[in-house]
Formats: sequence, structure tokens, C-alpha cells
Amino acid sequence: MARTELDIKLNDFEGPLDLLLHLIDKNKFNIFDIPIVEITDQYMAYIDAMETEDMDLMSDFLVMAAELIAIKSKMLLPKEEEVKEEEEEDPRAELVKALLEYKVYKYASYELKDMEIDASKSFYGKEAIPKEVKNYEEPVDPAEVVGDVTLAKLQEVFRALMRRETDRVDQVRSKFGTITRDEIKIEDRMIEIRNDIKGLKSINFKTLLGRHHGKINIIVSFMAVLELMKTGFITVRQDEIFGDIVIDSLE
Amino acid sequence: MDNNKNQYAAIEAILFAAGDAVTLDQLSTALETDKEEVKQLVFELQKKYEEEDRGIRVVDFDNGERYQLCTKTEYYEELIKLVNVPKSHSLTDVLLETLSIVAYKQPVTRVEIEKIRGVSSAHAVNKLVEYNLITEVGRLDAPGHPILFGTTDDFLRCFGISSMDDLPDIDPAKMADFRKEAEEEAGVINVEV
Amino acid sequence: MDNNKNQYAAIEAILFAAGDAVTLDQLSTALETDKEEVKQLVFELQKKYEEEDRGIRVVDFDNGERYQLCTKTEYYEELIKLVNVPKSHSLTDVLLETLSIVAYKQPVTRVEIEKIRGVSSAHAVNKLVEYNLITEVGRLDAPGHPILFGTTDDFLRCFGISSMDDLPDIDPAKMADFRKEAEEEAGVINVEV
Repeated sequence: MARTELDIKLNDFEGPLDLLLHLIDKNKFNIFDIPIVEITDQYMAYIDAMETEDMDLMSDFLVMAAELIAIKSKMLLPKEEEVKEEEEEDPRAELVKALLEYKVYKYASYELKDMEIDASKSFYGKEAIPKEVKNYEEPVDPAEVVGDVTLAKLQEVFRALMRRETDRVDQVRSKFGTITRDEIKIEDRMIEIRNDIKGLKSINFKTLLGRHHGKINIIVSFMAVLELMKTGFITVRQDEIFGDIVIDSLE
Repeated sequence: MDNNKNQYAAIEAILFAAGDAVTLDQLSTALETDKEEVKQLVFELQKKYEEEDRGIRVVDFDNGERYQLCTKTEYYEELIKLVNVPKSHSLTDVLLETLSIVAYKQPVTRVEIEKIRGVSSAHAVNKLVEYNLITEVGRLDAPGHPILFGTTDDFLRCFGISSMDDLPDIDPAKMADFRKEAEEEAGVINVEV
Repeated sequence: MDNNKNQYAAIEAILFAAGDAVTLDQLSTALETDKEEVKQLVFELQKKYEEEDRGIRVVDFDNGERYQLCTKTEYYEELIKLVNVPKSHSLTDVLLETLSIVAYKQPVTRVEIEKIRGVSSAHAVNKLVEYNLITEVGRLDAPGHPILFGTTDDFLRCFGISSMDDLPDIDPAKMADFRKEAEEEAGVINVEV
């Protein structure tokens, strides 16, 4: 075969099956009775002349080459008894099946191509949702939102919140650092209290607070009292639960 | 084939495919018809769209310099049903907390709510306003004039009460009780604040 | 007002605004009309579009499961003069071949495609996924759980078909045709395919 005849790049073929179909077509071979020796020779000639840098494609072509050679050698093997021959499968059967199946999809792909050309003449629109619709927010039925939440539940939530709020303030105790940023420091308050009660026999905690209103002040004062008690400057009495706290100076 | 009809169809196809506004010049070029005629055609097409109880119409800008297709406003309702996925709304814990504060402390500012909850509550407040359970009832006479929130009539309706007097008592006395309770629990002694 | 007419207009408005395919379910919800009735309405609308020499038409996908408006092919000439034709990805033979295998054999794995094509097809499959003509439709319950590919709505649009039933026949009958053809040429019958 002349080189010029092979002057088709393998890239022109979709794959080995495509090439085989081309050879069958060109030689007017019967697909059900492919002259395997001839087609293998022609196939190999194409492979030899192959110009492709695509190693994937190359290897696919080589796999087929190996298959063709295998089929060829099977067919060249001496045949056994006549009877057996009829039952024996043609070594080319698998290949023929593959070629036919491939040919079907190849045919379909041509049909699709035509259909695509026709279909490309139709244009689809773009989304055109009016702004008013896009920005629309469904009015919510408050009753649906409330659902089965009762007034009692609402109250319970509020109670829990109030409790939590106090807890949060109380936690300040463990975070003196944040308090010291306030106007009053426990240390300063301790000194103040010591001065306030110096010379007094005893003083009511409420009286001691005096001008020191506010939650933080109460807490700081209370902490200062506890601190002074610990360090032995004062003692603290409370006659009954929730009763007045009475502070006695030891100085 | 009726030539005019085809021209109408062509205009419809063009306006539909373009999506955006198409100029009279462009239409004239595409239809190979002079501008005055195109203007007349579009005018007739507009009438057809009106008459035939169609879902779309042709709007024109700058006295027929540009045309565009758009949906008739009559069908916005259907579009809304198409676009809006109904969401289920309910009072989450966050909303419930916020609502309870507004209910019992109203009128109240957002900052006060946040002070009680200890976290920013803008989203929750906005949601409750959106749900029409709370609303602006005034402005605080303070720097920035922050909004004061209170509950709405819908709030009363939804909780089956006729006025805020029906709210379980959380008047100042009651509030003090709460605090006392809380303080007791926290181990803080009873202090007059 | 004629109720039916309004329904048609509503469908037109919805399809126009949506741009993309609208499902029968969505239409039914938006129109508050049961699905069978909507199907019938759209069917009549399709006929109206045909008869009235309109520039657009309603295409349906999967036997009326989804609907979309598009221009009539007759007005392609006018449209290309104006509308920027979105340079549709040119489908090479390799892509078309791969696509036809997916179309007819879906759901199908890449390995199956490669077996039929006799050549590695990763690149072609990726391209088709990129063009949104095929997509992952599931996983094969086999080692490695390979991806199963199927065609998309864009595939239907691209080839102007409304469902896979509209694909050209390549069923066993077609296969038989090929065989017969070949057999006639050679006058031989001996291989079981």
C-alpha cells in the first residue's frame, strides 16, 4: 500500500473501531465475513504510519491490533473435526458484535448532528421575573407564627431570662478583672469600709451601702465585706435568713 | 401566508429571544422593514396582546424607541406562587425570648433587650416586627432617639388576650420578686436595690 | 372574564417569566389547578400558538412533565440578524458519538461507553458534562461505585426533542437493518450477534 493512501492521520478516526469500519467500507468487505488477514495487514499499516502524540489514543489502537492478531492466529489454527466446527464460535464474532454496536451509535450520532442543526434555530428566553415579584415577601400570619405558644409559656421564658440575667451578673464575681475597670475596685471598697466602720461597734450592711447604689456596687461592697471578714478585720452576723446583715468591726 | 401575521410573529420571536429591550432600529433591520411601519406593527401587536387576554405585553420606552416583553401585572400573583417557596414560620427560642421581653418590659429599646438577653437581638427584633407581633410605639428621648418597641394588636389576638392588662402580672412588684428569687438562687443575700 | 382564557394567559406569563423549564407540579401549584387540567390547558395553548402564527411556542419535556417557551424555528433568519447567537459549543464527532451512547444507553458508566467506542472517553465525557448535556444521575452498585451518566434537559433542548422517545430509532430493528444490509451485500449469514 502506498504511503499516500495512508495519509490520513489516526486522529481522523474516533478509535480503532472507526478505523476498522473505514477499512471494511473502503474494501467493500462483508462485515460478517471479514477477511481477517487482509484487514489486519491494512490496519497494521495504518498503525505504522500513525502520527499521533496522543498516547492514550495510540494505546487503544494497539490493543485492537493485538486483538486482530489473536483472531488471525485462531483462524489459522488447523480445524478439528467437521462436526465440531459448526458448534465452534467464529473467532471474529465478538469483533463483529462490537463493530455493529459501534456502527449503530455512529449512525445515531449523525442523526443527532442533523437534529442539533435544526434545534439551534429555536431560541429560549431568559428569566424575566419582575422585580416586584422577586422582592415580594409573603405576609406572615402572626397567628401561624405564634402557633401553640401560650401566654404561660411566654411568661415562663421571661422568668427564665430574668433569672439568667441575675446569674450573669453574679458570674462577675469570678471575673474581677472586668470589675476593676469600673469606678470601684474591691480593694478600694475594702479600705472605704474599714474607714467607715472604724470605731463603730456594728453597722447594718444596708446602712453601709449608703450612697453606693447599683448592682455592681452592692456586689462589690458585699465582696469587700467577705474579704474583710476573711482577713479578720470584721465579723458578720445574720440572725435569720434574709434578715439584716450586721457587721462588727474588730479593729 | 398573511404577511402581516408573520411580521407580528417575527417581532414576538425577536422580543422574546432578546429578553432585554430591543431598539426600533434593530427591529427595523431584522425585519427589513422601515421604522415607521415597524412602529405601526408593534402598536398593533400591543393591542393584540391586550385584547387577547395574553399573559405578556409589549412595553415601549422613549415613545417607541425601544421595546421589551414583560409579564402582565395581573399575573404577578401566579408568579409569586411559582417563585415563593412557602416557608414555615414559628417562634424560635430566640424570638420567644425577645418577644417575652417586649411583652413584659414594653416600651423597650433594642439595646435594653440586648442587655437582658446578653446577645445582639437585631435579627430577632426585625423578625418580630415582620411578623407584626411587635411594632415601634415611639422614640426614647435620649441621644440617637432609639425606637421603643411594644406589642401589637395581633400579639393580643394571637395570645387570646384583650389587653396588656391580661398579661400575667409582671408588674414592678412582681419583677422585684423575680429578682429576689434569682438572687436567692444565686446565693446573693437579699438587698434592697 | 373568560376563565379559561385567563388560565392560558397565566400559563404564558409563568412560562415567559420563568425562562427555564417549569415543571407540571410548579404550574399546578401556581395556578391552583390540578395537574391533568393544567396538562390539557398547556396542550390547548400549544395549539393556539401553532394556529395563530405566533413567534413562540411551548415545548414540553418528558411527556408534559416540564414546559418551556422558545421561538419558532421559522424566525431564525430574523433572529440571527439581531440576537447574539450564543455560540453553541460545536459538538465534534467524538462528542456526538459519546453523547449518542449516553442518550441511548443511559444510565451508563464511562467504562461502558469506552467499551462501545473502543477508545478511552474521559475527555469526551468531561466535555459533555461541562456543556451540561450529560450529568451524573447516580452511582453503579459495583466496586468503586462508578458514576452513571444520563442526559439533561439541555440535551433535549439542544436536539429539539421533548423526550427520549423522540430519539431516532436505533433499537434492535435498526441493528437488524444494518445486518440485513451487510448480509445482502455479501449474501452470507453466519454470525450470531
